[in-house]
Amino acid sequence: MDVKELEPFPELDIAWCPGCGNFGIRKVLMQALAEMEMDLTRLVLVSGIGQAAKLPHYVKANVFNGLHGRALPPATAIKAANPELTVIVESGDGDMYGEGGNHFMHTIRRNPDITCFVHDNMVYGLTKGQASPTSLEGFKTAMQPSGVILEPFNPLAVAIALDASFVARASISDSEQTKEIMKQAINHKGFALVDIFQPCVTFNKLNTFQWFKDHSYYLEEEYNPRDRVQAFQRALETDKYPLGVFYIGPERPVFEERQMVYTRGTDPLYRRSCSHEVMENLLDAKMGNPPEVLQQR
Amino acid sequence: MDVKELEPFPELDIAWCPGCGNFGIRKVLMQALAEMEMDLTRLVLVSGIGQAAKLPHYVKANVFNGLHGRALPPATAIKAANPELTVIVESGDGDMYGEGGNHFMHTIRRNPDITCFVHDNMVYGLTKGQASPTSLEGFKTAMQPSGVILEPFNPLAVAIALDASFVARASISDSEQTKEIMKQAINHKGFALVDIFQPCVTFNKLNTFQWFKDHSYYLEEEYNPRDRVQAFQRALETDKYPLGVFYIGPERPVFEERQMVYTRGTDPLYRRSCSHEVMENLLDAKMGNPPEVLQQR
Amino acid sequence: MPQNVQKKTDELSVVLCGEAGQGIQTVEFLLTALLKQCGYNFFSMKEYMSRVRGGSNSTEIRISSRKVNAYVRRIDILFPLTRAALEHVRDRITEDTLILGERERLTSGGDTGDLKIVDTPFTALAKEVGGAIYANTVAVGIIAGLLQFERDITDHYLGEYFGKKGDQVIKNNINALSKGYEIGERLRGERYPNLDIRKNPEIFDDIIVNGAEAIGMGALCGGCNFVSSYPMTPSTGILTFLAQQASRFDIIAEQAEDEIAAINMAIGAWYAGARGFVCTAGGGFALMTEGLSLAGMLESPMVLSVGQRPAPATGLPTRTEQGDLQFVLHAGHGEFARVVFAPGTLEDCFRLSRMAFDMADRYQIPVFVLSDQYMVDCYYNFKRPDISGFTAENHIVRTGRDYKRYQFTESGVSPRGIPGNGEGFVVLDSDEHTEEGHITENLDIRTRMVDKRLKRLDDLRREALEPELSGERDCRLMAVCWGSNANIVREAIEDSGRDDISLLYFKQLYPLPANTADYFQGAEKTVLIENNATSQFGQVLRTEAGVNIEDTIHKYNGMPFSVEEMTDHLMAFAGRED
Amino acid sequence: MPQNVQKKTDELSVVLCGEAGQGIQTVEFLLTALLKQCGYNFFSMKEYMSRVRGGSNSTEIRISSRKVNAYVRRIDILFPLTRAALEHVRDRITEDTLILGERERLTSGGDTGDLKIVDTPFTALAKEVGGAIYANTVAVGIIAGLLQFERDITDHYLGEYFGKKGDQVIKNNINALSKGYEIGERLRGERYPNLDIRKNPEIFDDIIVNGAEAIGMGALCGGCNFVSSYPMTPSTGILTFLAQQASRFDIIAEQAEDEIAAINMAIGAWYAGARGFVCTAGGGFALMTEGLSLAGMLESPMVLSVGQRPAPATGLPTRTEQGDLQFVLHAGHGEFARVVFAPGTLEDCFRLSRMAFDMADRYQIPVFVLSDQYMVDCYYNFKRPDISGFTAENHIVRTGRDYKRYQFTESGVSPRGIPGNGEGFVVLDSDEHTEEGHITENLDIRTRMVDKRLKRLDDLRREALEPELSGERDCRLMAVCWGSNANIVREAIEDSGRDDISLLYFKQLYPLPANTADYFQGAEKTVLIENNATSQFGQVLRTEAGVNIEDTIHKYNGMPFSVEEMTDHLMAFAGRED
Ligand SMILES: Cc1ncc(C[n+]2csc(CCOP(=O)(O)OP(=O)(O)O)c2C)c(N)n1
Ligand SMILES: Cc1ncc(C[n+]2csc(CCOP(=O)(O)OP(=O)(O)O)c2C)c(N)n1
Ligand code: SF4
Ligand code: SF4
Ligand SMILES: [Mg+2]
Ligand SMILES: [Mg+2]
Repeated sequence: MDVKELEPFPELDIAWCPGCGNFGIRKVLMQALAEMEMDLTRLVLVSGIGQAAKLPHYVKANVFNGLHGRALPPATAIKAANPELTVIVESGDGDMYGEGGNHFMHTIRRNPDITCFVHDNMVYGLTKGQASPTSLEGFKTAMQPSGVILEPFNPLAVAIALDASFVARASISDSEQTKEIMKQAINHKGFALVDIFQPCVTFNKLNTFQWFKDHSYYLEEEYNPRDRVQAFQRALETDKYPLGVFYIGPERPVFEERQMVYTRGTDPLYRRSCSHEVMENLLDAKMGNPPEVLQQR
Repeated sequence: MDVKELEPFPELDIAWCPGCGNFGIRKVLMQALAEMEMDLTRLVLVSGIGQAAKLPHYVKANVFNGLHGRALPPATAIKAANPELTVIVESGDGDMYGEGGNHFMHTIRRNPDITCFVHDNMVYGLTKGQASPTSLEGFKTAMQPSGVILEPFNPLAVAIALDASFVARASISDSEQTKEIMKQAINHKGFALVDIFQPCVTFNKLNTFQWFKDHSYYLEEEYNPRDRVQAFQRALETDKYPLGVFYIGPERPVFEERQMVYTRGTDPLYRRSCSHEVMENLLDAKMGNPPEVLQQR
Repeated sequence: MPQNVQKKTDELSVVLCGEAGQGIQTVEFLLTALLKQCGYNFFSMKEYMSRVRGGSNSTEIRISSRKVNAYVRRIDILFPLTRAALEHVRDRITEDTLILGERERLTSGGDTGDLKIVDTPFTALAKEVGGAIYANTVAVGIIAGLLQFERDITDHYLGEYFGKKGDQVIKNNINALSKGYEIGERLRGERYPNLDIRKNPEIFDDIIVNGAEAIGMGALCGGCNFVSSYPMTPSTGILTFLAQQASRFDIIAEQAEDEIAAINMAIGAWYAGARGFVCTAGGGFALMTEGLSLAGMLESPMVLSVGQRPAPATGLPTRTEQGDLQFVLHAGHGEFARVVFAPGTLEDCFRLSRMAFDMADRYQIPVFVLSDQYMVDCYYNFKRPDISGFTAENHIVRTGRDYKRYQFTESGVSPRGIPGNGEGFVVLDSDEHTEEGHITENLDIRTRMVDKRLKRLDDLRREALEPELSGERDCRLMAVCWGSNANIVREAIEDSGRDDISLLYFKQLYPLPANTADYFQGAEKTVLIENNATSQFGQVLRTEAGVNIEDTIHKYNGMPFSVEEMTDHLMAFAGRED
Repeated sequence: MPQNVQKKTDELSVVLCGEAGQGIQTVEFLLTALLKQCGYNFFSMKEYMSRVRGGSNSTEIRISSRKVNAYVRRIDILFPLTRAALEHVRDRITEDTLILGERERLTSGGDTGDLKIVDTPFTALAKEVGGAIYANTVAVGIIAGLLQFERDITDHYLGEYFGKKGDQVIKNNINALSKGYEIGERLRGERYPNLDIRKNPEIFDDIIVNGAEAIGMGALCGGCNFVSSYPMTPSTGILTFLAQQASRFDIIAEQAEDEIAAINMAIGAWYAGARGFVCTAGGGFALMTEGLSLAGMLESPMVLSVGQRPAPATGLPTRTEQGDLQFVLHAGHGEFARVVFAPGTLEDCFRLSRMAFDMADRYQIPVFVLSDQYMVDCYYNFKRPDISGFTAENHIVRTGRDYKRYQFTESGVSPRGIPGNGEGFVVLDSDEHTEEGHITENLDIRTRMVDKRLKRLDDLRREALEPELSGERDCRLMAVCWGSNANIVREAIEDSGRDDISLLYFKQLYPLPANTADYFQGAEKTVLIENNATSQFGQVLRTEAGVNIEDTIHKYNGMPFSVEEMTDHLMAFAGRED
């Protein structure tokens, strides 16, 4: 499939700043999807609000662009309501780990078969430069004039602590590898998190393209992503941040598979309807005859 | 100090079920406070909603019994507004890790000098027996008739991933040790989490007193709680759950200490007021004279 | 008292009161099932504390010839299980109340004063037949004897009910029932010689569900196949009911990590073609208001069941109130259309919940089913609904290549496609958007989109359910109420014996039909009855229908109105009969 | 046009339009500062897209003899920085608009049609004096020349302003200003021979702050010493303003992880004796409604600044609207008292924000400062407030041994203690509680506590701020508005030249003073003006004051009303002058 097929319009007005790392992520995502020959009509891009979260508008796909911080709950539900769809979440560090932190944790526990790309620019871009959960200590902003005093959020360590199914980090300074990691994440069955270093050229003068290059390196080839404790240890490295697939959890059924409804067939919910027979049976059970009355009320 | 001084009323009507593990936690907490000779008028017990969260009503102290899931934000603010107070949070597994999950993560990042006791009964007690984040896979309830399908939340592993200042687990089946851990937590400077196994005799027939006894043991004496990776590794053990202090993070200033306001004196906020002089200076700066206009607008 | 005696001959109000966990529910289950089996109309309501064990809870079971589906204060027969229970309902006890209890237990805390307790040794009798555990069945037996239940029915039922526990248990239960039956028969002779509660053969075809189940079943009939919620009294029952149907119905029921996740999941589910549902209480709904606004912007269908309880904040978690109407009406930032139903009968719980899904889907709006603790917990026998005509038709279209989710149309509603069902792309955006669903800052489009989202209110008003009028428009007093007060006010009017008092029961609270004001033309006086302190529906009537009701009746202590106090209120407002 | 020419002699509307990040702000800063230095009244407003770079944003700067603090559509002088900018404001350009731009740049996308651009080679001129970077100063110079700013003032200012950058930079800027100045002087001669904008020496003592700063400073004056919020347009400015004061004022400013944390933190802060504050937009407030209800139940003071923007959901993040009033009024489950202020001038932003803290503390309720994007972003010179009389008195008591947080009192308000300040214990509970603050299920206490929480509305009504009437009650047309429309409607009425149109500006929206209806007695016609689609304040007037206004003026495309369109609207409603 030609990448051009993923262009949504002829003359797209992209609202990102010139030079923004998001352009690279968009390009790489489109390449990955093209190489995977993704059926676009069955692709759903889900996002919250932020610069990163605008990405779905710039790719030809079904789009659910919801609320700030709330990409994962609809994404989980979309996949559960129709497992035939491929669901990819595009989010920012504030969107996913700040406002959306609780969903981040509990979606990992749920383990739906969706992919979650977090454009991690260590700042709130859209709202013009406040600290984000991943901002480094001491990072100064208009809102944090004496610098950030909170411990930076370590998304990989937390995901590994939650036994996430797939945990990786990429840096858009390396498109080729980022593309491969993206493909691997999309192909992975289960919840896949990829935290992607993305320079915000306007509001983050600390974590620039160069900084990300200088402060990252790839996990060695022989690295074994099946070792949870080792993955955790590597996730703690911050002198230089390792890139690559940190952790692949033990195989376990995904959220949607475990729903009773799909033990009765694979049809998505929209192709089913309430059976009169089952309903009549339920009404029968509500007529006060033993022993349902005890069980049901 | 005599424990009796911590009794709030002569005839207290405690709403817990007979045999509930919460009675033990209350007793041990009161003992710990008594042994510490706590100044009760400066003690604030903060809680959300749940069975555990009722505890503050049963101890003589200042009480902030707020919303379900929202104990940590007010607790953080109370300590910040008046660092002279001792702030202890009493919460349940649903309250803290479910509804309150986002605050759990970000409060750890903030590192206020407060103590957080989570009564972990692996179930929603007050709402009559639904699964909680810590419920084990397969645990059956009215709401989860085919058993829990989510991965249990591992509070210790997550706290360690977030580099929490103090991370421990206790089990109320051993009052003596629990008391010692509580005291250590209260004395610790920085955010201290103690997850306390607490049997719910009514709605959790799986994780009973006996079960907690059979499924736990203490970390060895020579265990070093300063090793984060090892702490993580031990936090993953679930055949038998280790008890004790898992992790003590590197020393770092607490949230309230880092506020500019306390660099100008230790007075709590209520003993300060807006200075007219500073205000007049600010007004001066707003008169359009250079160069404030540029910086401020 | 005279009037009471008259009434009593064709109805009985039985109240069980004791600690949480003391087994009231077992008595209640058995008794109501047997009542149904024997052909008696009944009504049951609960009031309980927010605790799992201890405290004092009570259940009222009314047995009657005519259908009476409302809470009465009067207690004809009281089974107090503890001394505290007696105190708990003391102010409902009158001379006519028959108190059946174990005197020793009830006087343990001191003398019961002027309360005359008919000492009834449940435990002793139970032990005679096999153990204290059968005390509950003895209690059931008393009512059975009083009403002279057919013994073959009771014994057959006990046989089935305890079937799995073996013959000995069955036998002991039957014997226990007999012990009670004897007492009941004796009491009938002594105290209720004129008791004549008519059986009604028609009720054999009735169903027995409480409000929570009725709402849940209505939802299932409305095609609900996805529910995501977070437990909260009084709506947990709806959620668990639906969760338990997942083994039979094609429904996904998920306990969300919080209410925010719940509503955002449900919106996602609708987007993907499911019919999503959330059920919560006022406090949980507070966390959903941003999601509600999202539904408004996305033009996503959504059904929300909000069960009210006394607030603000945690309030009285297990009690009842109608204090969240204005919140539900105005929740969510910005302006968009919605519908609010407030069922006042179990039949309406079922019917309106079903309709809610249809309305939500057709108009692509959020629809509320607003109930309260009293409504979801009460139950009575009512006609089994005929579901043969229902189809939960999905109002979705197959998308074509040039599909536009927000195509401008005359009605404001655009054909709704879902991803993966057609060649088109379905693009939803919480920002202001173009017809294609893409983010825009075009100010003209903005205006048109606002109009589009609000336009459907015209149709919604046209389709709005009219209030239910019982009695004449031209009347001395029009008693206006909504939701769960319907049956209470209805019975109070009947009890008043006055045919110049009419009932106007609103089951749709917003939008109101255009002719709403007409209902108020003929009444000499109008009174508005609400379970809150600030006349919240009164404000709706004023702004939506231009109707201004000065006289109001309020209650906000956490309990529903009783029929008796309502009768008193109405009589006071109606004044002397002309 | 004739009328326009007349007007133009004592005022100018200058508009800068270009991409985000193109330096409009630098021109704006310099120009407004110089205007102030030279003694000119000015007003500035912005409209901008939700993007950090690119797009088309514009800033309007009005310079005038009389104070005019409202948005006009008219553009006298336009500086379009890009071709797209020209398109962006095209429908505001008339024959009288002087367009100053670099022709080449503006025609790059094709001919500009009938738009006459006065080619002004900013860049070339800037390069002459030292580099393209000085183009902004050239632009400032044009207005300086046009208005004949005293050069010693301008040059002194530039010297200070660029002081740190060294003499060369200062010199280049002065030269750049001269280049523009020449153009300006020439234009004055050619195009504005009669221009006569009076200076006003009094304004030297004025301050210049925008709405966000005015609210923030009011809060500081009100004793605010704790702010916890989550960034959200249009309220981020308030938050960052306060954060930046932490180095001077005793204030803790914390960026919360979400809005839920924000409000719960602020409530905790009040509990511990601080004065907590949250600032957010409608969508962020949606996440605070549960916390609001908590404040209601705890009887905790709370101040909330809600900045409205077009909704639902994300809507138009950087635009303006008045669409959240009903939400703010009814948000939170259950019933409790609140106050809603809606400042319509910067003076009121300051004043009401200060008052909000006092009201919140005295009445132990949540108080809202409801604003919008237009209000927080606009700024003008206004009288420096005299703060000498203000004391942010803490209404807290030292607790005694038998302290009861919720002691019943006549007014409903109990003395508020805080932990650690006295011998007593301060117990707060989100459940219904006793006077001591402990959880209770006592139904009588429940009723009394509801009454207690609502009782204070009587005093609040008595203390409510009256609407501000400009003109006579007996008038042809009463133009009613609230919040940020105040100055717009005021100027529109002035422009209409009619003294039979009066302005009624509400700055407190709830509760309304008892005499509200009186204001509406004398008007022949009344029209209600709101920046929303559904007349939200109209509903308040109906339910709270029994005032029913049929005629309404709406705008909801994301822009404020302009003075001109408002004048047209009012003239249409007022009809011919008698
Ligand atoms: C409930 C809510 N709160 C706040 C906002 C404002 N807001 C929009 S995006 C954003 C943060 C964006 O940061 P991030 O997620 O890191 O995305 P980025 O722009 O950096 O890509 C905020 C605070 C909002 N839209 N909704
Ligand atoms: C916003 C909100 N959602 C739901 C509830 C209902 N609720 C109260 S406590 C609780 C869970 C309690 O579980 P946990 O925190 O584990 O405490 P436990 O009772 O087990 O001690 C729930 C769901 C509520 N009060 N508020
Ligand atoms: S502000 Fe930063 S993240 Fe946003 S578009 Fe610009 S460079 Fe990218
Ligand atoms: S329900 Fe469980 S947690 Fe709650 S009081 Fe009873 S035993 Fe304790
Ligand atoms: Mg970011
Ligand atoms: Mg629990």
